[in-house]
Amino acid sequence: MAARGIRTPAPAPAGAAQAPAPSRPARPAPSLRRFLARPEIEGSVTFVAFVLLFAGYGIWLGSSFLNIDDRLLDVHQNVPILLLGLAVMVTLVAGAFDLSVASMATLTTFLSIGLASKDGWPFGLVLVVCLAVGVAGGLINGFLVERLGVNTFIATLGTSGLFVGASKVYSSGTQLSPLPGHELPTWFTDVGSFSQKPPAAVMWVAVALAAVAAFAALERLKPAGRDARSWTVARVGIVAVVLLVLTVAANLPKIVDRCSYLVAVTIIVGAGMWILMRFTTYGRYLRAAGANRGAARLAGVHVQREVMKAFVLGGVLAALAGVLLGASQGSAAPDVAAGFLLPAFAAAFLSTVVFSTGQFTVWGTIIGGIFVVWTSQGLIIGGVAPQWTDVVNGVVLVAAVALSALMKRQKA
Amino acid sequence: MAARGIRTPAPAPAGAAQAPAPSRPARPAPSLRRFLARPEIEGSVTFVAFVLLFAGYGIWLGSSFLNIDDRLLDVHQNVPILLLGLAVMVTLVAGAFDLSVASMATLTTFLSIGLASKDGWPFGLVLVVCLAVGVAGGLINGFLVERLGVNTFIATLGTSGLFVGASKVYSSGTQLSPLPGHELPTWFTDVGSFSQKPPAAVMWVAVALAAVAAFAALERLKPAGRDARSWTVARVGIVAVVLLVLTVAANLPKIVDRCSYLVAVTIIVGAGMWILMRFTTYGRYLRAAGANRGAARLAGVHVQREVMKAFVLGGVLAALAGVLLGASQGSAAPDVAAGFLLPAFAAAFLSTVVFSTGQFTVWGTIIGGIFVVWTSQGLIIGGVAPQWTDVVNGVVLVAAVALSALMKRQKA
Amino acid sequence: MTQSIAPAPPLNIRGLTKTFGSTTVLHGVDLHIGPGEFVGLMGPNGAGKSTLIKILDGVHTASGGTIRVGDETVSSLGGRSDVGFIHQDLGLVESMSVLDNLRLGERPLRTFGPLLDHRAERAAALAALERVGLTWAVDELVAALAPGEQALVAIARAFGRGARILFVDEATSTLPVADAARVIAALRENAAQGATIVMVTHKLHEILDATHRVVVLLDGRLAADQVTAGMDRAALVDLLLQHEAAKVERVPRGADTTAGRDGAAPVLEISGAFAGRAGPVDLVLRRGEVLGLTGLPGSGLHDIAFLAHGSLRPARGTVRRGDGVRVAIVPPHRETQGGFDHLSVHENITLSSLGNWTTKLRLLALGREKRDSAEMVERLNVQPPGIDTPFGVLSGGNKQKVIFGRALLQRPAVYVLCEPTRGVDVGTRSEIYRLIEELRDTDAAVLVVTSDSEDLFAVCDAVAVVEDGRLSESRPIEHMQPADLEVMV
Amino acid sequence: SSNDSSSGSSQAAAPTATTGGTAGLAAIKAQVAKDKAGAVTWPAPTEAFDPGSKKAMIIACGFQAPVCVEAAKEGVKAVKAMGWTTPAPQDGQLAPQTQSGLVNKATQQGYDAIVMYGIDVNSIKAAIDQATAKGVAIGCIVCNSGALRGKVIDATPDFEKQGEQMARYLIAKNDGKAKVAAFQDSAFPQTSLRVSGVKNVMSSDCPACSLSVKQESVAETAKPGPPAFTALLSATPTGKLTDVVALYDGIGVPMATTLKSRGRKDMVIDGYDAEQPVLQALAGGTLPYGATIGSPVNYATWAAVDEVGRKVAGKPTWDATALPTVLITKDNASKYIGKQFQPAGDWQSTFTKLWGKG
Ligand SMILES: Nc1ncnc2c1ncn2[C@@H]1O[C@H](COP(=O)(O)OP(=O)(O)OP(=O)(O)O)[C@@H](O)[C@H]1O
Ligand SMILES: Nc1ncnc2c1ncn2[C@@H]1O[C@H](COP(=O)(O)OP(=O)(O)OP(=O)(O)O)[C@@H](O)[C@H]1O
Ligand SMILES: [Mg+2]
Ligand SMILES: [Mg+2]
Repeated sequence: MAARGIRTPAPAPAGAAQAPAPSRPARPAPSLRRFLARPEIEGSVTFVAFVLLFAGYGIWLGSSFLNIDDRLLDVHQNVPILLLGLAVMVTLVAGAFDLSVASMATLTTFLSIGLASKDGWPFGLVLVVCLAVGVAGGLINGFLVERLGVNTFIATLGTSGLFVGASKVYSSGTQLSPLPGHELPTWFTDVGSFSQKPPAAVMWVAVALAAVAAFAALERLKPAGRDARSWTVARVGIVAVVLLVLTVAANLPKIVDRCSYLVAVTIIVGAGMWILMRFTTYGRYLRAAGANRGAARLAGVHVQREVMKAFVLGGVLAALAGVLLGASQGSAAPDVAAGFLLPAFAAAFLSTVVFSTGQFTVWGTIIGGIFVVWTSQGLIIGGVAPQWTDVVNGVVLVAAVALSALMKRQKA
Repeated sequence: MAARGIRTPAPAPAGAAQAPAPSRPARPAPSLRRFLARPEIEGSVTFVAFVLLFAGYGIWLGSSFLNIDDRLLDVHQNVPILLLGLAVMVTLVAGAFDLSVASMATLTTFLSIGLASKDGWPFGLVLVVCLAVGVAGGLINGFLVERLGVNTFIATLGTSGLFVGASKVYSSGTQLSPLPGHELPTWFTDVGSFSQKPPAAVMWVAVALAAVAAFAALERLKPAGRDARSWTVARVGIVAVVLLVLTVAANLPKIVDRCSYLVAVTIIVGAGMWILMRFTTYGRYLRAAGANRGAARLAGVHVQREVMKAFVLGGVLAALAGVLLGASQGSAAPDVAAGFLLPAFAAAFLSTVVFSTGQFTVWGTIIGGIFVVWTSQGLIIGGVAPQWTDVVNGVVLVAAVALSALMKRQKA
Repeated sequence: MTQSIAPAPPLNIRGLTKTFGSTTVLHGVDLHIGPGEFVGLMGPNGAGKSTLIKILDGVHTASGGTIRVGDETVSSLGGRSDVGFIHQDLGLVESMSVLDNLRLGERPLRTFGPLLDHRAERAAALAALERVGLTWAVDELVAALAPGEQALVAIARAFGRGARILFVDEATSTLPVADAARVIAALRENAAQGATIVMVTHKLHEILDATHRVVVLLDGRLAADQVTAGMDRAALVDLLLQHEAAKVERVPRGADTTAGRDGAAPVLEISGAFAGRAGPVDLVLRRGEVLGLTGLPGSGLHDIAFLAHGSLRPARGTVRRGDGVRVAIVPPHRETQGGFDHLSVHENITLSSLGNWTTKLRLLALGREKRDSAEMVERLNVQPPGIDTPFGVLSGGNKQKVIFGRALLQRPAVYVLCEPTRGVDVGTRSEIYRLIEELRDTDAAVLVVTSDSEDLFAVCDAVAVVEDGRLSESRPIEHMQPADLEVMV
Repeated sequence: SSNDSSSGSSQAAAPTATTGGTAGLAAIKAQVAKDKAGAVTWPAPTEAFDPGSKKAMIIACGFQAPVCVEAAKEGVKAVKAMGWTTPAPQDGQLAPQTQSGLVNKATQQGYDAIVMYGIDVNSIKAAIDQATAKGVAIGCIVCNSGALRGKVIDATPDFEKQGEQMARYLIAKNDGKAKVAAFQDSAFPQTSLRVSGVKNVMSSDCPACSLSVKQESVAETAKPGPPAFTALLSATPTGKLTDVVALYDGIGVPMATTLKSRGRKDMVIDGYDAEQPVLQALAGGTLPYGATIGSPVNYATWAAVDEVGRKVAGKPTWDATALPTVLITKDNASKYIGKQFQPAGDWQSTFTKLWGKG
């Protein structure tokens, strides 16, 4: 039974009651049609819709939109939102949600700036303290929700006030910027700066890993008739062609060259999360707990413990987002991350339609978050009057997602 | 299986799978203990906790907190939030949710001010147009979510952008205040003013109806042993005593005397919603659809239609909230209601623990919303530094709710 | 399927008591189960069977009594690798693959660090699935499997973990005959290899076919404990009904029923309809007729039921209902499609017929509504009888009664009853048969969609079989023998 | 009231030798009349220079706030008048994250200058540091750049002086017996500067006055009331206050609405920034509003553009950090409806001539 809403986002509510199962094709259909009907392909309609939108922007705005540096800068600046999206996603996968992540990020922004400059702590220690604060926050949330059974909304709204309040108490309600003589360590501000780039080798390793991962992921798409060996060869071919196209059409080497530390951190965190979700028992337990709590319990999953861990992981990711926000801002303004909450949730929910059919995914969250930013950025570059951007953004978001919903209905 | 989160808020996640239930006494227990174990009584722990908090405030702050005019002013000013809470509650009951209500309120705030002053329309027409806009917004949401099957979060986030964008397009992005010579009709600003009071008779009718409703509601609390006739007498007694206590201790006549139009509107809307939810087939259908969509469909409930109606009702309530906001502000600032979204959701979710055990209720939403306001208001009056109010508010909210969760665990 | 199972330790339950609030559900149950025994656990709805098993699993904590495995005293058997549990809802996560489900809660097989070894996991899963003959399904989503296959996955999972004692709570009640037979066969096979099995069921033949011993619970007390060998159906029924008034018997029907109903006007006509997996479907239902539909899982049997009810629209063809004809349904999967756990029994039972209690002001007359639901609850003997009880706490069979009551309150012209006796006790079963007879007498048309052949013979005038979505001609029940159906199904 | 001390300081300071007592009151009243009339001397540059053809980005605090939009539009005019190019103004969305992103973008895209309006540069320090390190000239209109002043060229009134103007008005209006509560939000330095201006004058010039300082967080001001003000009302018996000074007019209006709605006639609201609804309310007497302080935003905008032009051209800059402001009450409000406080005559051409574009 497909439930909607925050809990399980599989969209088709109407058919839910009477159509229990995706039917396996009984008679052999033409291989291509069969391929197109696969959920992986169906799940990419929204992705394709966005790509077409950006192509449209490209035609309209030319190089002022299709500009690697500018678009990477957009990504760079939105890294805290993307990480918050991941923080939100973890708890959503577990069937809960967490409204306190943005406040946690605000808190660690203050802590990282304050401890490093005002209190002059060495930076490693600051980082450890911030992440520990993230762990503590996650434990509080997990304890309230899982052990005490407090309504998730109230609990995380309450702790959200607690965290943001703590940041204000720490700074006496003012903004914090390093005083002269108490500058932040340069490597910290460098990490937050777009002009400082990590060694290209790091990024190339990431590309190589992505290629390998894509190769591995493609295994699932094996056409039924194909034998394993020939599909392996085909997969190598596909990955190579994609890399080639990216290199020629999108100037992959330049992209790799221009990635900032924050972007690299996002990719690394994303990869870690992806591995956690797909290749460890924890990811499996979490998905089971989110999909059917009772069944997971009966199957021997320690649901409470796993969901608490999800809150902790969310807290740590939010704390990291806050530290990176501090690094890129160089100072902390009151409630600085408050505005990131809805975009972070939007990114996580977009992941259920970008690259997926109803599941929350790591890469979908990151890419969904980036797409939202680019969509509105294109409007701004195009000089659309500011009062119209909200309207257009809303329509684009809904339309891109409605497409995939329509696709699904068509099939049903 | 109790799902948590936005979909079904039954709070006890841990026990949910195995211990669903309040049990009925098989062997006669002492009448009082049995009475206290009833869910209605159990559900009021949070309520009592808040009342004790306010009593504490009263001791601490004396008449600067325990002041009918000032506390009614708080309620008066938060009427838009309370109505948004009801708007949110309707869709939550139906198992969905609606993030666009605050934007809808912003839109109708602009429309009501703009159409009445800038465009000089007669006021009845303005009101009708605003409510029609609410209907239209609800229909869009309902269509996207129910007919197209777009993920609820994305759909209502998108329309939220659409509505707030429309308000900006209408006002070219600036604030709207009536220009000299195009003043708002006085009866409109009077409605929004705290110093204008509706005829006391209206309020006394409301009190009388409340007494009757309380009398009716008390029937459910009938102790098992009691026969119907004697319980009727007892109910009359209870209501009379409560009225007497209210009159003596809380100066009921003064409260009634000082209620503003907005407060009266809230009471009337609340009563209407309560009747709708409890005494009509629609309320029953909506709760069934929210509790188990598939089962409701098979039981003959037109789930899509009923949930769409919930979105429409939510839209209308949000539109009304916006108009009243306009009346009390006398002007419209960009995104004026944006900050009301979380408090509205908090009020709705509080209703699952105030006066209730896991169900969203109308009066719980209104009272929960008021309690939240009073809680922070007391802190501010007490001169708690603003950076501490967030912390204390968060702790109070969580603690009050955790109490009722704890109570429930204790029993299980 | 040749692995043999190391003999299980004996299981000793003494004085097991359970109270919920002030309700006592189990009153000091004593039970000894030896290694390699196959025990059937029976008893009316709400007797406490599921509660007993949930205590053993650690879902509930006993209020009193001891549980001993071998020489060890334990508070529950949950979490032990040598004990497996399969509950009424199988405990599978439908949106995950069979492989994922088999690995849930297992010691992880890893390559390095925390990374999982997919090859090893697959191999282990295949080994477990082999025991129940389901190796082909390893990568399928559980949701895509037939219910019987899902039960087999649950069994495979239990034994795959090295279970030597297995508790099965009504795993077959939702299964069609053939699937149920597969599950019973798999269980019997494992018992033969040394596993201890305790199975809750309401199906008499399963007890007679498979078990060594039958234990009967009545009102939370042990009422009987006998060896099955040599027992026949009648003896078992006697055992079950020793405290009950009702007797299962075919309600005798006048010979003229057939003649009468052919003349009546059709209230429901389906012609050339396709929907879901069903089609083409041609079917005519008249007043005063009880038509049985049966078929294999995946045959589209229930799709036809939904088609007749109107909750599924035909992709092609037509479904015609007579003027003002209302159709009520008892859905096949009561746990998911039936009721509303957090709403009260009263709200559950009246939901479909709220129009009956609407006043001129379009408000509900709550008093009248409650009185009528209390009456229905009493008539169906729902236990416990309080109409403000949340639906979720009812035992499986009592939930079924409430859902049945909801259909009755609608007073429709057509009843679509899917698996009407699934999971109900023997006494209630005959009560339900009596009710269906009554419906026929009040000139309603009844479509009984069932995989239980007893339903067909007990109440149906005619039976049609669904095969691959196609509906056969209906044949009068008088002309059929159980063997006929077994051939068809 | 007894609770004041916990959130602020309540004081009635000793008179100073020069302007204390009733003799001082007359002097203050005279000064108030001047404050209402508007300044006579305007700081202005005198050296001509060649701005060349460069490009500048204009970043407004946030398009939610109408003043930000207006200032941004004026900025475009000024930049174009200087012969530079500029794209459409950028929306800072009142969010430091967005604002620093825009500064980074300008830096990255090789802009020569950035002109900002109403942005707290200290909350986007990293972006400012990077931009100035790359040689981008940054001007800020109506800002107090605090520790970053110098890196950022401010063209602004002096916030503390605004507070002093307000204090003199309050003393004069209440005949030396002003009982004032003033709000500040430590997160926004200009609000604290205004309050300290009020405090300075009151403690030196008005022995019989009282001032209590109240903390309020700007984020909270979006809530109905706003809560800090309704709490103040609750805790203040009738007659204990004559005036409440809001953080700025944007919050003053809802406060005045609440006051009116509550039916309290014992006090009025005062504010800063001369926003249109306040001017209308003052002129029409529709709200219990006392006074507001108007700033020459347009003039400051042209000054900021001129200064970044000089900086880019390598010329010395001038001091525009204490531009004059005007006290606006019901007497002179209608004069400013739809107009700004600014020098008389065609002052724009003074600038364009210096830029060689006259
Ligand atoms: N959590 C609970 N709280 C209160 N009562 C409960 C709870 N769980 C079960 N009960 C009650 O305990 C009794 C026994 O239920 P149980 O599920 O064990 O019956 P059962 O023998 O399995 O019946 P069935 O054959 O219908 O499945 C029922 O009356 C039920 O309402
Ligand atoms: N073509 C198919 N491919 C794979 N699985 C199928 C197919 N057809 C049916 N099934 C499986 O068979 C099961 C039963 O299908 P269907 O609902 O039509 O049968 P039913 O007789 O109505 O039984 P029930 O409703 O109890 O499942 C479904 O769960 C479905 O997953
Ligand atoms: Mg049971
Ligand atoms: Mg079916």
